[in-house]
Amino acid sequence: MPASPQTSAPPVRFGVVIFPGSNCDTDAHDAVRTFPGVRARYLWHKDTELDGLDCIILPGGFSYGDYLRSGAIARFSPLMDAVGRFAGDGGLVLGICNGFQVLLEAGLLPGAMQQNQKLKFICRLVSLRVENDSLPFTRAYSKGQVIKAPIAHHEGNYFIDRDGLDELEANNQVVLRYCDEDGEATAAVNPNGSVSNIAGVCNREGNVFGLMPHPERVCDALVGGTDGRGVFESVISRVTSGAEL
Amino acid sequence: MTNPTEQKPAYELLGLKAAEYQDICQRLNREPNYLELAVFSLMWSEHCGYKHSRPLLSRFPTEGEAILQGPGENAGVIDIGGGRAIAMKIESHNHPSAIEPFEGAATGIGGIVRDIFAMGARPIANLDPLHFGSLDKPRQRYLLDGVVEGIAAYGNCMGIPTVGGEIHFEDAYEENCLINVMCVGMVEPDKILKARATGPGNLVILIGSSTGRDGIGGASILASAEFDETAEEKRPTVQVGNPFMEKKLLEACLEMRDEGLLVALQDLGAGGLSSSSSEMASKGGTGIDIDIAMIPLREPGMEPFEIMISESQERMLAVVTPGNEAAALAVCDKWDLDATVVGKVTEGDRLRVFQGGEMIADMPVKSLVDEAPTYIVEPVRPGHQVDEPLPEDHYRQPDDLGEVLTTLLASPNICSKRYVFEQYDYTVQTDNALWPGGDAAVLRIKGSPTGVALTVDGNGRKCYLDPCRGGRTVVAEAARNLSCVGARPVAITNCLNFGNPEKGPIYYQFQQAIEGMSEACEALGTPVTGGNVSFYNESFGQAVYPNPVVGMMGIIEDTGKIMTHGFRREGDAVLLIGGARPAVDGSEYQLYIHGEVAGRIPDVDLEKEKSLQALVRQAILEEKINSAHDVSDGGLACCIAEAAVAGGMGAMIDLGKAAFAPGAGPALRADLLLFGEAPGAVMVTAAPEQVDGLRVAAEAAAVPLAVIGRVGGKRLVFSDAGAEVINIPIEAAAGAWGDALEKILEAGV
Amino acid sequence: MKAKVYITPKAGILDPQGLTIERSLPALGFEGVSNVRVGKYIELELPGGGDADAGDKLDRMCRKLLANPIIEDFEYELIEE
Amino acid sequence: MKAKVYITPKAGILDPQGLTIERSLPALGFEGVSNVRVGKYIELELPGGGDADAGDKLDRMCRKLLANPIIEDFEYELIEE
Ligand SMILES: Nc1ncnc2c1ncn2[C@@H]1O[C@H](COP(=O)(O)OP(=O)(O)O)[C@@H](O)[C@H]1O
Ligand SMILES: [Mg+2]
Repeated sequence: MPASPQTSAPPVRFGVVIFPGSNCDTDAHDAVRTFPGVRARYLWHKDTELDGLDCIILPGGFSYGDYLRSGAIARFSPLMDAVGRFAGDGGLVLGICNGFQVLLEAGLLPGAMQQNQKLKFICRLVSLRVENDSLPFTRAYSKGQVIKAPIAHHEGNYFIDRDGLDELEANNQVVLRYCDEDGEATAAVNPNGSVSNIAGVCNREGNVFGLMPHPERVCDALVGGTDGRGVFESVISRVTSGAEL
Repeated sequence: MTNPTEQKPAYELLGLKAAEYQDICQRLNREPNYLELAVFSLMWSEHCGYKHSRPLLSRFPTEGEAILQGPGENAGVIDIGGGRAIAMKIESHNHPSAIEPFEGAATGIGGIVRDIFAMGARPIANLDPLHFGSLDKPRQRYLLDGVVEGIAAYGNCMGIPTVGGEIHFEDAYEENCLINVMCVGMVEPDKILKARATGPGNLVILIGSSTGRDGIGGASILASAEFDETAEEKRPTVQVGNPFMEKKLLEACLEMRDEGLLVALQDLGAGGLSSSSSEMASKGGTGIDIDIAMIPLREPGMEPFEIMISESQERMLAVVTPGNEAAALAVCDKWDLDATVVGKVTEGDRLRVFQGGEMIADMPVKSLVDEAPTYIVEPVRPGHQVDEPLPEDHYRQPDDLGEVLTTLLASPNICSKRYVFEQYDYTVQTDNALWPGGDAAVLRIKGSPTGVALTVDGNGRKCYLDPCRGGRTVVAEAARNLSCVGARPVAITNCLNFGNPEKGPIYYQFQQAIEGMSEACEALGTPVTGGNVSFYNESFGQAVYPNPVVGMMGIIEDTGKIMTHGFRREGDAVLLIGGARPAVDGSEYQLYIHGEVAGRIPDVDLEKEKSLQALVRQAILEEKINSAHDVSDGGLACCIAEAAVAGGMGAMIDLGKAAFAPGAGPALRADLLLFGEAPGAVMVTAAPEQVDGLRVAAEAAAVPLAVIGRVGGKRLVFSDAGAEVINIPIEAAAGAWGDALEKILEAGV
Repeated sequence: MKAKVYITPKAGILDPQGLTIERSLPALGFEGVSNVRVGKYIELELPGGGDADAGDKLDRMCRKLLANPIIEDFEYELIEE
Repeated sequence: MKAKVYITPKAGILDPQGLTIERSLPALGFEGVSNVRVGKYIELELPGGGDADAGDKLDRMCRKLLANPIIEDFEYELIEE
């Protein structure tokens, strides 16, 4: 029963996590606050209190310097235990870039990340095809739609074995694929060597979503575009409408 | 056989002259012990003491109403209105990068970033002007890859966007690459921090990494006879950067600033603890006591002098009042940083070093910091420098000018630098409104219509041919780049990269470049807010080109009106505004096609330059033009080709209409019109109905303006005297320009 | 007690670092090198004493932190001093 | 012929990875671990035959490409099959 958000509607509450080394925390925080009716607060990696939050964002950056493997140390923080429980209870968890890597290391999403095939950091505006438009994070898009967002990572080469990939496909868990302007997911436009051009995946239940591109960096036409707004719009409308998955 | 160095006195091995040693003895009223001598030698080194540059640097104009902090602190600070200020500084890491490119460049970023947050500013952008030897040499490719990866690794991890820079390849830099890095930060004027250790009794806290034997004094100390037996194990180690540590250090320092816990803050850079503590005391008009027994060490058995001059990275020195140390240490602890009270501010003017209870050094702060001897060298004009430009028919005109154009577009100095800038995160912090590839970067300020435009420019080859004109040219070009995006140039920082200043010709170049830069800064109203000097960039007696690199900041009043360089509309008129008669001397065309660097570069007319830039900015503000691009390396043809490739549209250009220096001399040959270089020209495009208005404005400003062609089609066509001299599809230009660098680097391993 | 840990990319996993090294070797005059695999080598010091469960502890450390079992294998050695 | 190469940060050179891992271990329940140093472990296959200079070749390969001798030490092993 979709309902339009009223001025009296309770605010949608985002929590933005700060690990030592996070560096897109303010970007994510500022981006969600450009939407009306949103409250956002920062969560320190030692916090365990997530009450009242509707969506937790694990932002980009280099948690613990990305030493050992990206996300490997951050996933042990007290907060991540709480995030695991939050997700288990159906809470919305969005991992962007380093946040995606942390979710993989924590086992909240399937697969693992390797270094980009060319072993170099890549910062570039890429085209992405929306593969699943029924998630709490993608309802504002339509299936097959091509959106643009920047990537900025050294380890975004997503790996999952054959069986795992089949399972992802069968459950509609591949959410975004790198593609060309016309929506073709060709090898030529795969920036990092990801299996099957995968740029973002969700868990089986659809309430945990990780992606390498940065939607929070394309929420304003002045600095790169507005194609990322849909991710946050989707979350907001999902929360305010109270719709079940 | 005895080692001849064993006969030399310690001071000489530490790089001090006999007279300087006498001077030190006099200031101390006794002979210094080894620790004191090591500290003096470091503070009186060229790098810390500015022995050959200080007298000349005072020529720079440094005053301006927006300047909140000029040279003398860790970075300059400029008020940009709306309760905000910009801190900026540029520094070189040339020598370390030549030894270990990745770590050298990475720690260069680390160092300059610390200078910015030492001012209490949050870093918002990095820029990196780089100069290497020619890329056909495997070592140069190795250096480029290492340096770029090092900058990327450090800057990206810190979450600071690298928004600009420049990369230049030429044989003069083969033995000495120039790795300069600039950092820009934002701070509210009332939160600016200074490095003044005031208030005797206040505590000195060392924060961050433990202290190891990194970069200790270099070879001069190692050669000392006293250390011969253990020289191997004391070999200065390459400094390795830890950007994660620095990120925590940044956050902790800004948090302490916000909580009002800091009396003063200073980074540890060159000269380590010696330099940071004595500079803080000198600025505060106080003394400082340091207890080295309190300092966390990374290695066992470190000598006191090693601890005092270690250049271990990622360390800061903070001064707090005695009641505040617990709160300050708690902030550090929150960020999982080691922090230790290592000393206190004292009455008087001494830097005293203790080891537990015992005083092991006692030196006057002023002598260390402000009284390093200065030297003036007799300037000698270098033999290669000439007064006359080459005759305009000195080189034969190539038959196929289209091929010249594609060759130049694919040359490493002109081609797209995408291969490099895509390794840098330029979108983090979500303020970058003009991504790399244009004339300047523009950062919006959230919640305000204002934007900050940034550029770096250096042109060693032109300075080599004429350092004074070159100095003027480089400042004017930086300003022109800012004006082309619609920004008003406000202030500069600079990095002066030169050879050995003890040589007359190098000293001459240094002096002349400063003169030229100063004149341009005065004319254009962009005072110098600080900078860095890098001397001794030479090997086997061969110096790099004299290369002053300018980092300039400008203000855009309305980020809704940022101008870009790509063609935007079919049918637009192509206009050339300003400009002097283009010359082959010192151009990319001369070097790349004719294989020479010779002649004399044309001068900048600073008054005209000022009018030209005001005119362009006004046209942008009034929304009369659709694109603007500075005419620089590669001349008019490359300028137009870049605009065509960026916009995906061709153009038809009539070279005969180019109003370069009207009436001055006979008609120019097509190759010089196309590829010759002269400062002071901007190419803009505008709707045909805007042309008359622009013409009137140009006449009023006494700036030449000519309509030279029209945007449209899918080809680049240049004609001269009715005949086509170039006609190529824009894909040919795009193909040549687009991934030339990638091809060169991926071809050879 | 000293420990050495060897971490290698799992068989069947594409190793971008190994591949890049393999491709650049011929240009440096090293022909015919194959199967280059790049992993990690970690040295560390375990607290002395309870030797019995040192191996156990190290094993858990590898599984939980040092290696990612989805893409990596590991081996270790314990060295008595 | 198979080769194993062990690359470690030179003594005295800062090892930010090792440092960071060491500092975070206690929070993960591993107390008392010290001296963590992180390096690389490389396996490769050398072309068979000329055993005599295989070691030599590997040594040069390490110096030129696999390790960075300015900040890293290396050791290797050759394994006959
Ligand atoms: N080329 C220059 N132009 C103007 N000021 C300069 C220049 N070189 C150095 N300075 C000033 O001299 C002071 C000392 O510089 P430096 O020792 O490099 O500072 P730091 O140790 O903080 O990097 C600084 O305030 C710097 O801005
Ligand atoms: Mg400083």
